[in-house]
Amino acid sequence: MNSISKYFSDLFHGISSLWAGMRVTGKYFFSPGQIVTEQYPENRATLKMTDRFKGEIVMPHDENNQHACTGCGICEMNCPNGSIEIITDRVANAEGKLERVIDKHIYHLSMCTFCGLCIKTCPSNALAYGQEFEHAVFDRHKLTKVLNQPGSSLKKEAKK
Amino acid sequence: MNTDMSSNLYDFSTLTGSIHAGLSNMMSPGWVIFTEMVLVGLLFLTFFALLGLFLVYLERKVCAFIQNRVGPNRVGKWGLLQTIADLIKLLMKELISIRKADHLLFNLAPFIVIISAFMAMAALPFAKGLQAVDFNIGIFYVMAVSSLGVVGILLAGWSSNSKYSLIGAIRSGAQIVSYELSVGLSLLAIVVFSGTMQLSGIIESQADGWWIFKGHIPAIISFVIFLIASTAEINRGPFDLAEAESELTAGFHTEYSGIKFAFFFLAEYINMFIVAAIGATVFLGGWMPFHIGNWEGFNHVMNYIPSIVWFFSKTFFIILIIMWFKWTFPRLRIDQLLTLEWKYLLPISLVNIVLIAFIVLMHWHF
Amino acid sequence: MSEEIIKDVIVRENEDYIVNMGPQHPSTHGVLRFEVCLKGETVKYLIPHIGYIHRGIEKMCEADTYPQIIHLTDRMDYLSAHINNEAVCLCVEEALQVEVPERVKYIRTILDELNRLASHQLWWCAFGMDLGALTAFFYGLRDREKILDIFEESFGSRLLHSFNTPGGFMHDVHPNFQKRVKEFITYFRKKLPEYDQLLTGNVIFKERTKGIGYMSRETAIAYGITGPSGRGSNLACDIRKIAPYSAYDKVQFNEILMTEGDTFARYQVRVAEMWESMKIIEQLVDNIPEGDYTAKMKPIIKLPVGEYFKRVETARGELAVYIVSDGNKSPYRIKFRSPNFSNLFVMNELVAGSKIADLIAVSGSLDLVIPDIDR
Amino acid sequence: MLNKQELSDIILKIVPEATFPEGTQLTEVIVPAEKVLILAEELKNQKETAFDYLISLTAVDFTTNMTVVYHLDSTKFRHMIVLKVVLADRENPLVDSVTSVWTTAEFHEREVFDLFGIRFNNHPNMKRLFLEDDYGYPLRKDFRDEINIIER
Repeated sequence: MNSISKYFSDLFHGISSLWAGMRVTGKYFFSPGQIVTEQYPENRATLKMTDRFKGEIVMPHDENNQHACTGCGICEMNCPNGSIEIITDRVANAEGKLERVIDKHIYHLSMCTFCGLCIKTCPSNALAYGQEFEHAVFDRHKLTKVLNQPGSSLKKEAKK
Repeated sequence: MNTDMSSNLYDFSTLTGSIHAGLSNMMSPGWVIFTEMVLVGLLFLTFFALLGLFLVYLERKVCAFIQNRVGPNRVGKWGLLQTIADLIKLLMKELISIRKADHLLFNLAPFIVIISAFMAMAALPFAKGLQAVDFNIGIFYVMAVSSLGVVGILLAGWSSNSKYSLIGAIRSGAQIVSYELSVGLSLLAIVVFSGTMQLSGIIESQADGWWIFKGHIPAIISFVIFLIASTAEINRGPFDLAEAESELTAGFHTEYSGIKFAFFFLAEYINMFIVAAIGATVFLGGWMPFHIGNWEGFNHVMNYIPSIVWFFSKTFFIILIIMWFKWTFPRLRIDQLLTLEWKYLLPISLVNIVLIAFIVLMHWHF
Repeated sequence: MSEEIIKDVIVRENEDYIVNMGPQHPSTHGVLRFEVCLKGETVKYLIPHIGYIHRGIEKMCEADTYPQIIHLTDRMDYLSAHINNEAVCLCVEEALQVEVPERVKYIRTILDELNRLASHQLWWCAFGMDLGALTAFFYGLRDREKILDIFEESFGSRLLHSFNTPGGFMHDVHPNFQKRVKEFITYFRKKLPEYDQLLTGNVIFKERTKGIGYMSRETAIAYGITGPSGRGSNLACDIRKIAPYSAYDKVQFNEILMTEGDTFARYQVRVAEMWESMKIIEQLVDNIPEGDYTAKMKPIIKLPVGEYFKRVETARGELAVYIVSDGNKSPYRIKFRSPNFSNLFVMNELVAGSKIADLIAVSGSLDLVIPDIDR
Repeated sequence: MLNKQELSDIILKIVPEATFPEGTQLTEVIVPAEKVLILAEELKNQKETAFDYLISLTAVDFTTNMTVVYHLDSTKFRHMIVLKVVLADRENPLVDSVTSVWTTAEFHEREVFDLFGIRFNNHPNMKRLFLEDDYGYPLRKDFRDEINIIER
């Protein structure tokens, strides 16, 4: 007798537990609430990444096409993957003294792991994160970028 | 029997009768039968393809809503053309031939699966007077034919020369052999009630109320058993052990690609439709409108809804329930699956049959 | 036991039905291969094969400075990236005897627990998917997304945020951090009971997990099982209790212990740990002290000659960092004792004699992360 | 929970040759290679030590010697000890396997063999774990791989 009552109570508990699960899914079927799916290419216009988003590494330039990079090479030294290469040049300044200026700040996006050490260790705060994240290209050489814009120069106040 | 005028309002037999008369005028009786067979075949093929595509779309949308997603929404309005795009993609894909596979059986298996699904459709009454063949053993025929599909699944698993496929096929065999019993017994319950195996006869017997309401609790029990067992028979979640993508990658159709895979995929959904249609016909009155005893006014109003609408709304109701199962429950293990059948469903349905026979003998049903 | 395996490897009987599960299999959660010998549906024995994504992180670390190591540890157990980072930082800080600010300790603890929550959520949904409950997968991911959003706002990345650095953090957390964490906790307290309704109570789920993959306490100790998998076998192995680090000594929480030792017990431990994590976060989030986000560190970190050892509790068990320093700016030898490495090899013990479906359930309940095994 | 003095007393009773370096973070003991299995068994089985949990087993290449390092913990007392075995023969280092004491050692030892080439006596399955059979032993300090490793 006991085993028969156990048989039926098992059956009843089983069905009620199944019904509990079906209630949850049924609830979402009729009132899904917030749909979390991002409608990605359509919402491009409104999609705003947070300001700390690590999309890529950029060198901010001001309106006079000037940046803060002195070409000291600390970022190159700190990069664990060798994704930064710095080519410097020596140019005579106003007083006629030879001075180190940056020629090319080469950044290999394909090798970067976004550890953030270059940005943290930069003594003149010349680097920053960019919010751009659509980096897909057909040729990986396109992922090698030159961060300083052509014809740019060092900011005056950064030179101490 | 309710012989209200309005119940003949949407009778398809007038349409089919006039086609038959028109053809008879033009050609000899032999050719008439041949032409009608070709016509019906073409009609079913079209319906088959469209239905399969729509059911795939429906499943994707239903599961998306259950899972807080939007589902397909890129191709066409609300993604309606998504499955057509998928079909075109599957048609264009390469048919990979496997070394050391049994090529004849490998290529034959998808056809067996899809033909068995196709054949079962012949006996389904879609609306009043819209039924290809009205066998006097309609239920028996549908059950027999729809379980032929397992032969295709076994062949597919065995001939693929893949270990996952073989395990999937063996699972599927064990599963269908055992669940066939429960499906049969639960349908037998209504056969006992109505006294006929002819599908049209079963529908006619529900003119004053569906069996699920007329048959007291035993009818409801056999409806529930039918739902569970038929879900298992068509290899759908939570009984999708033959495919079990987290265990056997894709089970019996692991090695299939392109349109051959699409055949398996389509057959799964068509089988779901067939099972739901049988359930709707036997338990929920098929195309018979919702009638309550002798409430003449109410019954009259219900008769104005076309019979084909009744049939499809009931069928899709059952399909939605089956989908709801799939997207809620975890999968069973093979031994638990067999335990459920042999320890729970089979004894219950046997006792149920005895109860129903008793009810019928005492004339307790309405 | 292991001798039996070898015998089987060498003398394979003819009727042995060997199935290679993986390296590309939906349920091995990565490039892991199980060589499974079947007899019908029953598993006779199982041999795990690893090394498909062995990247030699320990070798790479020998050429890197200490701050540079941090971003490699992210990539071991990517689901508890922050805790891995913290392990190296704590080891370096202990070696240098640097006292980090209270603010750093509090935030580290909160982030640890958020990371643990996110990891357990992902485990929960993947476990549901292993057992065939696909809807569970999306519910878990939906809630995990909220944590990742908090991470993204503060650190700029969602999964591998190399946010820790020896001495503290790269930068301060976002001003919204406290508010958003509190919002998340109230949100998730409502959603977690749904998890129970959908899976925990479900009769099919219970049948699939109860009594499956039994691991005794002795087996757990012998195989070095740690984390929730060990606690499911009544092994008190929570490093947060044994050797509290960061702010764990300032909070009240329970170490969840289950005596059953089966798959369901491991499941229950993890679900209960989600509640405990929320409790810890709630105790800390309102009391984050103001202050510096990093201790004063030298620009080039050189560890004194010696050997240093530090254990932390990741979402999967005990992660130990063992650094041998020769006084240079990079470690002479660094060893990561990863929890999954030990947890993996108990698989054969747990599944021999059970069904294929149980194999999937057990490997899901151990919560394996393959990059952590291979390193 | 035993302190360093008590531990060293117990260990010296088992292995009189054991030495205890000073000024280490954890209690350390250096034993000769042939005594490690005996010591391991005793440390695990003695009631007052009960080191039943092997946290990690690893090795360090000190260029002059190979050192196998065992980190032990007790699930009962939660005291820790570091066991060290110095192997002077760098070319063919050999040490007794402790698999019979802690099952988890089987796989840690295979890892050490894979990365350092240290062989373990009586190990049930001394095969490489991650790497190919003909690959070198990468964590040895004299390992060079011109193709895959770029020196900075």
